[in-house]
Amino acid sequence: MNPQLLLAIPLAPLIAAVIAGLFGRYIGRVATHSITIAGVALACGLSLYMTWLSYWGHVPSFNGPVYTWLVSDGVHMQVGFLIDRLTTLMMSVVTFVSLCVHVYTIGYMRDDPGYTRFFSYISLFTFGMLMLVMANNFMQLFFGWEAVGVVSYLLIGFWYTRPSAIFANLKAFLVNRVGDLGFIIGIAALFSYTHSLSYQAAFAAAPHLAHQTLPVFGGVNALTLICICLFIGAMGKSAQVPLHVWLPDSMEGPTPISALIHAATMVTAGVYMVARMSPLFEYSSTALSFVLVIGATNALFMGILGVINNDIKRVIAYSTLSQLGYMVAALGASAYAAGIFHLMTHACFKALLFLAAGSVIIAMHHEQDMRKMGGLGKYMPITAATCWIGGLSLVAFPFFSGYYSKDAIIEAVGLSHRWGSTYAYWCLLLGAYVTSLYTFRLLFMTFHGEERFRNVHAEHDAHGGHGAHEPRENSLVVTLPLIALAIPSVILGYFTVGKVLYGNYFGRAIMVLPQHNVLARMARDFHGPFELGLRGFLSVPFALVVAGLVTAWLFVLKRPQWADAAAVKFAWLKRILDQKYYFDWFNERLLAPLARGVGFGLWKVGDQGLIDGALVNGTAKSVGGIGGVVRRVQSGYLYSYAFWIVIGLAALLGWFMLRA
Amino acid sequence: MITLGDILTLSAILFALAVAGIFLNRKNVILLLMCVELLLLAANFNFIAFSRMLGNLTGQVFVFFVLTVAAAESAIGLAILVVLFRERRSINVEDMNTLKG
Amino acid sequence: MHDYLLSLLIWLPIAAGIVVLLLGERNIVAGRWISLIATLATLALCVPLWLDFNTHTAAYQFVEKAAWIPRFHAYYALGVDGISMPLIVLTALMTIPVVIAAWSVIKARPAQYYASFLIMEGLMIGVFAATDALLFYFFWEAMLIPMFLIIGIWGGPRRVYATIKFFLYTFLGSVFMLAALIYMYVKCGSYSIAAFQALPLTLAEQRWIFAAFLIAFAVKVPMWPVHTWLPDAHVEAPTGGSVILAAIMLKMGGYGFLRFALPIAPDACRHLYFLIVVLSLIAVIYIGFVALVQQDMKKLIAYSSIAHMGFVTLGIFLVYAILMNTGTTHGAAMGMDGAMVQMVSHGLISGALFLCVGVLYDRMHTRQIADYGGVINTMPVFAGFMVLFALANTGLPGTSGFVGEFLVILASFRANFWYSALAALTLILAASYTLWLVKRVVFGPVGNDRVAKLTDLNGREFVILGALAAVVLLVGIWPAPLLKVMGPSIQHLVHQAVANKIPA
Amino acid sequence: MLALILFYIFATFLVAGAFGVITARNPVYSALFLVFSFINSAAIWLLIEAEFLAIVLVLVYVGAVMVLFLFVVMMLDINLAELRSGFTRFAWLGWLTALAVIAEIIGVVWRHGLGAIDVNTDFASEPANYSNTLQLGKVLYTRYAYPFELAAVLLVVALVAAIALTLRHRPGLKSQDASRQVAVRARDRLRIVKTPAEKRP
Amino acid sequence: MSESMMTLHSLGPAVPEIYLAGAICLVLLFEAFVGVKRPGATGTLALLVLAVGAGLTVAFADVTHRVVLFDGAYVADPLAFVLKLAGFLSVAVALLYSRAYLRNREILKGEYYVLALTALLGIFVLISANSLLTVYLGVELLALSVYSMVAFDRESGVAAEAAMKYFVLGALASGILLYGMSIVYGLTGTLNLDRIAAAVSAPDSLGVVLAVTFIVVAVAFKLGAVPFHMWLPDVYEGAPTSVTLFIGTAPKIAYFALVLRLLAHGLAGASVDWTRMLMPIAVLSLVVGNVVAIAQTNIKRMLAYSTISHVGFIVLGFVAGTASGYAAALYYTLVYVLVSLGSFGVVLLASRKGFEADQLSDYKGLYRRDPLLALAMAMLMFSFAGVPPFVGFWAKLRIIQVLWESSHLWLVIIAVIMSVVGAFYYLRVVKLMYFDDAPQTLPPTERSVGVRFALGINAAAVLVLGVLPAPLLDLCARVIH
Repeated sequence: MNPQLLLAIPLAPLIAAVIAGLFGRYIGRVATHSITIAGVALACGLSLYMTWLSYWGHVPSFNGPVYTWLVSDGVHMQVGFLIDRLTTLMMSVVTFVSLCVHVYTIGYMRDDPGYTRFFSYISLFTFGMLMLVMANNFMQLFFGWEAVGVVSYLLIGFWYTRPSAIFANLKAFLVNRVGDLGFIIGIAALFSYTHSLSYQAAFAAAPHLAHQTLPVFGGVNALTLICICLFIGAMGKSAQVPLHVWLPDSMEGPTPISALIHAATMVTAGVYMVARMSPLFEYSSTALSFVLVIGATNALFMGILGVINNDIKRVIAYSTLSQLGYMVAALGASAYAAGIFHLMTHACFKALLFLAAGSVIIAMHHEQDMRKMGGLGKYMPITAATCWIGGLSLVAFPFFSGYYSKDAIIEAVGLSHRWGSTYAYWCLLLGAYVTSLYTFRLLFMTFHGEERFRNVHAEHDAHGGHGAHEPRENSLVVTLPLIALAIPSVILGYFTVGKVLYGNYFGRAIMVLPQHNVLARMARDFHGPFELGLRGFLSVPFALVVAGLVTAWLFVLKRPQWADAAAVKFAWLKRILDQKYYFDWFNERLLAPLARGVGFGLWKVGDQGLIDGALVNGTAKSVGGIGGVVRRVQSGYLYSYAFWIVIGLAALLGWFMLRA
Repeated sequence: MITLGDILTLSAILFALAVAGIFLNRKNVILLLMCVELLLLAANFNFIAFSRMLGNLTGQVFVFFVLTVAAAESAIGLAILVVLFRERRSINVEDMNTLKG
Repeated sequence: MHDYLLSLLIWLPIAAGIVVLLLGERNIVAGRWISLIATLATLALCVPLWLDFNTHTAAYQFVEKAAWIPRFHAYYALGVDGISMPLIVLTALMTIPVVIAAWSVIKARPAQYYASFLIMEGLMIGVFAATDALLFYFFWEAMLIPMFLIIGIWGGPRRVYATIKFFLYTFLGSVFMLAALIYMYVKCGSYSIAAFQALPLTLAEQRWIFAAFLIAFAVKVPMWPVHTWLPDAHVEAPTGGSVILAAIMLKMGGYGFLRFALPIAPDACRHLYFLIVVLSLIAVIYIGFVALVQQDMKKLIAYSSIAHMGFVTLGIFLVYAILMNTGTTHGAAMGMDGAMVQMVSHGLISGALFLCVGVLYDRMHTRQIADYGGVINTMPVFAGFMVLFALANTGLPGTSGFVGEFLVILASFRANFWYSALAALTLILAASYTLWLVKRVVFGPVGNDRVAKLTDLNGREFVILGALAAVVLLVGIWPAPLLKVMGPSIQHLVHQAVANKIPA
Repeated sequence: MLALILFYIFATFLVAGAFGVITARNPVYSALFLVFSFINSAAIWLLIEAEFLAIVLVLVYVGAVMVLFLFVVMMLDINLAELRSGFTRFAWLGWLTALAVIAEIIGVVWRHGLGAIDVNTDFASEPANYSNTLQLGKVLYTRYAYPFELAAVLLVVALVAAIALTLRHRPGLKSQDASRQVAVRARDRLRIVKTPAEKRP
Repeated sequence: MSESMMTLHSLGPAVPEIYLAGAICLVLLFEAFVGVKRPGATGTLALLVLAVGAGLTVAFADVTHRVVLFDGAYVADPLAFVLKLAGFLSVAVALLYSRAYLRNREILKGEYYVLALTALLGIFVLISANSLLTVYLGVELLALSVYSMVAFDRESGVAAEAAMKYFVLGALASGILLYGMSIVYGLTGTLNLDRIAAAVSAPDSLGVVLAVTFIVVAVAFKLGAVPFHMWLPDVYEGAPTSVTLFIGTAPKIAYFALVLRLLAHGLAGASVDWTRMLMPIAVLSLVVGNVVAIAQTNIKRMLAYSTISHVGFIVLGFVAGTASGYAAALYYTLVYVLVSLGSFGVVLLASRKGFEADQLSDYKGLYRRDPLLALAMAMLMFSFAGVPPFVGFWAKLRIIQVLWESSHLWLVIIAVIMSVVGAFYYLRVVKLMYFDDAPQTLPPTERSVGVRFALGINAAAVLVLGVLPAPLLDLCARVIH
């Protein structure tokens, strides 16, 4: 493969971003979005081309350096690319969704003064994400990891005058940093054994590391420690409990980036990373169990929170948390391919859902509360249709993309014999019901039923006085991406499941030990996508989906008062859910004040009191004080002066006579 | 006969008395000048005694010069005393404590 | 020219400073331009220094030697190796923004202000270039005087307390070092640093010498618990003073450890490394927490400096920890590399941050965080720079701040899991205090009327911040040349650091 | 033996005199005690055959210095009543220190014998025709010419200093000018007036 | 008796003293006939005398080896040559600085100059003393002249008080010195220091210890070392500033010579004893001097305590008891004299008629009133503090070096800590001058060009000798064997 071509993929968005960022003000909006879209389109085209090639098996994997970042102590740290099927897949997903979002943004951000800045950021993000997925070493992985984190930080706080936005972006960055702490320790640990940052060296050392013991916590398995540390990084980025708290808040950012970053790409970086590290994780069942339990917990419990939320974006955000839980659980069950496959489908339908939600939000004049919507389907047919497609894909309705990936995960976890897999299986199963519940609730509340927005507009009239108008469908730049994403949301699973999931598509990019290979067992039962789709109608998860649909229909459309009654009856539960399991409460009311208190105490007591007060100024004061006392010996009286002389004489004499 | 030790003892007593006179006196500056004379006398005793014992004249010559110096010293001391008295109308040792600390 | 390159680097700014001083306040326009030209020329002189530097040897280069005090075998001996050369370039680089930043801001006695910085620049380069311990000490101490005056004359309301504290603190540290240097001179009859490094010393002697060096360099770095002069000095110093303090002066502590403590008293270092490691980790964590609650922007950055310098000392002394843990020195050079890069990078970043605070201070005359808010609304370009440098301060990959921390954390794991775990806490702490600062100052709605009236960067400010941003990014993206320059010297230093100097 | 007895007598007087100097409340008494001490010293010096110095001591001190002292005491109109009070409550400490110094010196002299010298040796008498004065005179202007000159400068210093410090030209002061007195001529002062004799009545 | 056979030619090395004695008479006469009518003329003559004296010294007294004259009572050697030149120079500078001050206080009298010259003669006698007798006469000549100078301002009560204290205590010290000398004489039978050096070799003899103790106490008193220092602050504060300047400078040279000739040369055999005695004295001086100086508000008094601390350093050089140590002490002394000249010179120049600039607060904002004066003072203060690039640094360096050479770890530590304590009050002066605002009421400083020029050179010398210390260091090491 031509390395220059490879280099063009990340550089095109980077250059576009730099141009947009530095000169956006001067070259104007059209030029800015043209350049950035061109950059991303180029990257997307090349990525898809390479995916096409690799899909048909023509491309050998590429692994080589671009330049030497630094050499220290004989260790060459290089910036380089590793291109294999996993990478090309990820690149395609990233650039494709990014391209859609770029186009969509033209419409969504039309009236925003930060238009060019936004394009610069998302192009920069695309660059960072590409660097992340294309990395062939941990340094570059970490670079991409942090780069996307920073752009996410900037984008969440895009509307910087909103206090909630700048609170959310700080929170996102800090929580991610907690994960990064683990991540970097994991990298350091790995490095300390392999003296190299390259994936190759790490993978080669994995079997050996599995027998090493690290003298920490009374001796732990080195590889387990490394894997758990790396996974902590993934927990931060992929918003796994308890580091998930930032993701719902990140909805403060503009909707396109919710689609791009907080649904389709960045948050899945953790999943990608674990899959990429499969040669390591495979040798540590403990770590995989950890991954499994965390993922499953996320899948269920974060989904539940989606049920009670009324903010359209937050519901989707909790859905994302839940779906990320599915992916992670798949990884924990050694079904890496399933995780990645779900990542891919999820990227399409979740981006679609977000963009659709964004479309709704535009139509609602930046109103996000679903309680103020309803019946919009009539006015926004394309949005409604695509949103339904996304929703069905999300709930894993058979033949939709989501079905192929999500059911595979549930099945894989069910087949796994890993510690914690039973718990995980039940979580995921219940998660299917919950998913269905909140998804249909969202669809019903938004597009069907009473047209509650009219009340809102009435209020507006009362206040603002401008005429009532009905929401209407958005322009082509908005709907086109919706359509573009809706297509794969429907068909992508059907056409690729055989190859990607059961066809050992990833080859050596993902390594699974034979004894863990649940997908291989499932592959034996695989007889083509159509058969698989039909089988779906008979499966337990499908029953749960239908149950969820019915529940949602009942509570939203048929008997809305039931919802209020349930809220009263299960007040304690609602309270817990309203408080999001008290994670935020713990962080904001306990942890942050504690940190500030510690800082304040160390500053006032340690620095100012002890070191400065007692030691530094204390010494100065006491020297001055001694001086003040000693000077009183100098009484001014001649006889005392003479007396001191004689005392000195007598003392010297006495001292020497006693010595003799 | 008179021994060297006798004289040295005598001079030691004189020396100590002179010194004690300086720091025991709290009132009179003139007395301090007199004590200085006693002090020099004590040293002179030593010189003469050693000179005689060693049989060389050097010590006595030294005493000769000491006497000269002592005279000059008294003159200057008294002159300072006069200046002091003119300014302060007092030669009280305890009044001389504006400079201290 | 190469024969006198280092001398030129030292004396050119000093001479320019004297000229500016003599021209006086009345000819300040000429004085300003002379200052700028002199600093630029000094940086220009660094170009051949960098380009013609042989990166394959640990030996001193651009060596100069002339008799100074023949009777005591003290020489005017200059030379650079991979450790000192980058720091000289950093010094030459960071003085330029100081001069430009003062352009129209310093109203009181500007000629003296420029002269102080020019003279100090020469002295600081002298510190790094000296290969004779006495000459080193000469520059080292002489440097205090201009800084004392800078803080005292152009400083804030509590400048007198701050500057006297600064002077006495550092003076206390230095005199012990002087005593140690003289002791070694008495032992070996020469003030050459190389001779000191070759001098066999018993463990007891080494302990004493190490203690003396520790006091001197720990104060300068500064390490916990002798750091309290720094926040005061920074807060009260004028912008330029803060920049130079943070960017260059703190580096001298680290440089001292590398040049003196390790090669001269390696056995003592080996026995006492744990102390340094603990102090460094305390600096990273304790100071991180303290920085979190600061109300004053400069104080916050000052505390952040202390925390970052904790990485420097940690990286330097990792060699012994690694030796203890693994029995080899494999990975030790990486710690030192990290420490060096961290020094350079911190010089750039903290200098830039202080310049940013200076930009705000010049407009609003307050450094209290609470007085700001939403600066981005009125100063978008400035906000961009501020955010960039803040992110660099948090060790973001792609900026220079990442490189050093990354290397040190990598190396520290070889020594001990806990070292790296605790050190890596800086990822969270640095991000917390820096970005919280950014949140309160830069983001948000316009805080008050005065913020609403702010004007964005002018051309001069833009140029200096832009140039620094470029360097910060360049070092972050491609640090290889820097590491290449240091490589052989660091390797050599590792050998020296683990050598046994106790006479048989 | 006689000499020894005399020595003890004079020594006792001397110490008593010295004690008197420092304890007397009236400075005039102190000065007289000092004179007494000097005379006793001179006697002791005679006993150990340092005749010239003994005479010089009496001449210089008793004759000149002490007179100067008394002169100043009298001249400065000192309020004697103010000077009456004696030592303070820390006097015992002073005495103790003085005793310690004596004890230390005497300890060295007697117990350790000043090193190489035997302090118990007595003074050998000089031959009968020995002239202490002559011998001193011989060396004073030859071997000790340099110190002698210095002593002269010293006296000049005393002279200059005394004048510079104490001489005052007070404008309102009526003082004698000796040179003018000497230079006066009878003609200027004495006018002979011729008066015509009166006739006897 | 070949030594006493003298010809005019052989008196060459003694020219400074002979010349000075004659010049004193000349100045006296000049004052009597001319000076009375033209105040200040005598001062000019005195400066001329000093200049000519320096020239004659260079011409005649520059000996390459040790020459002994006057029956062994007088020694001329390179050290003496250097010290005498320094004496001429420092007295000349001191008199130059004092002029305006004396005129403002109406004590610009010829006697002042005569006394200064006799003091200088005393200094020379001490420098060249090779016998206990000449030592004693030198001490007295110097002391008596200085006592009178302190009391010279007859209108000043404090000056008289200071003079009286100085006189009584000085006489006490002379008595103690004399007592010690008498015992030395008794033990060795000679006054000649060369012969004493040959005779005193048993360090543990208690007789020697007795003598040494007395001499050490007297010497410590003269230097102003703790606890025999108490006269010093009072005298520095009470004396007219011009006299403070005088006694703060040239006599230190003489007292250095005193210690060197008497202890280091004459009593070299007992160096074990006296070094041990000097040790606590030095330490106490360092501590008391520096610590008490912090508490002062009067700059003259502060500089007095600073002097005490510097004396501590000088004594530390002697504690080492080696030639290198003496050379270090010599260097320190010369540097101290140079810096003292300048700093008291600034005090003199800042004083005006009716205004003694002797309070520290009088220096507030001096920078604004007189930048050059402030700059000079700052340089001098930094030099006192021992901060490079000023010459004071090298002085401290040399002392620490000789302490290491004689393995005095704890003395090094104390010296080092105390120099930091000392830096504080020197910095305070700089702080007052540069960082504080000037009160409006202070009068302008002395603007006489010549004096300012001299002060400028003085301050510049502090810097130049600091940057290029080799010549002076070398000289000091060379003249002491």
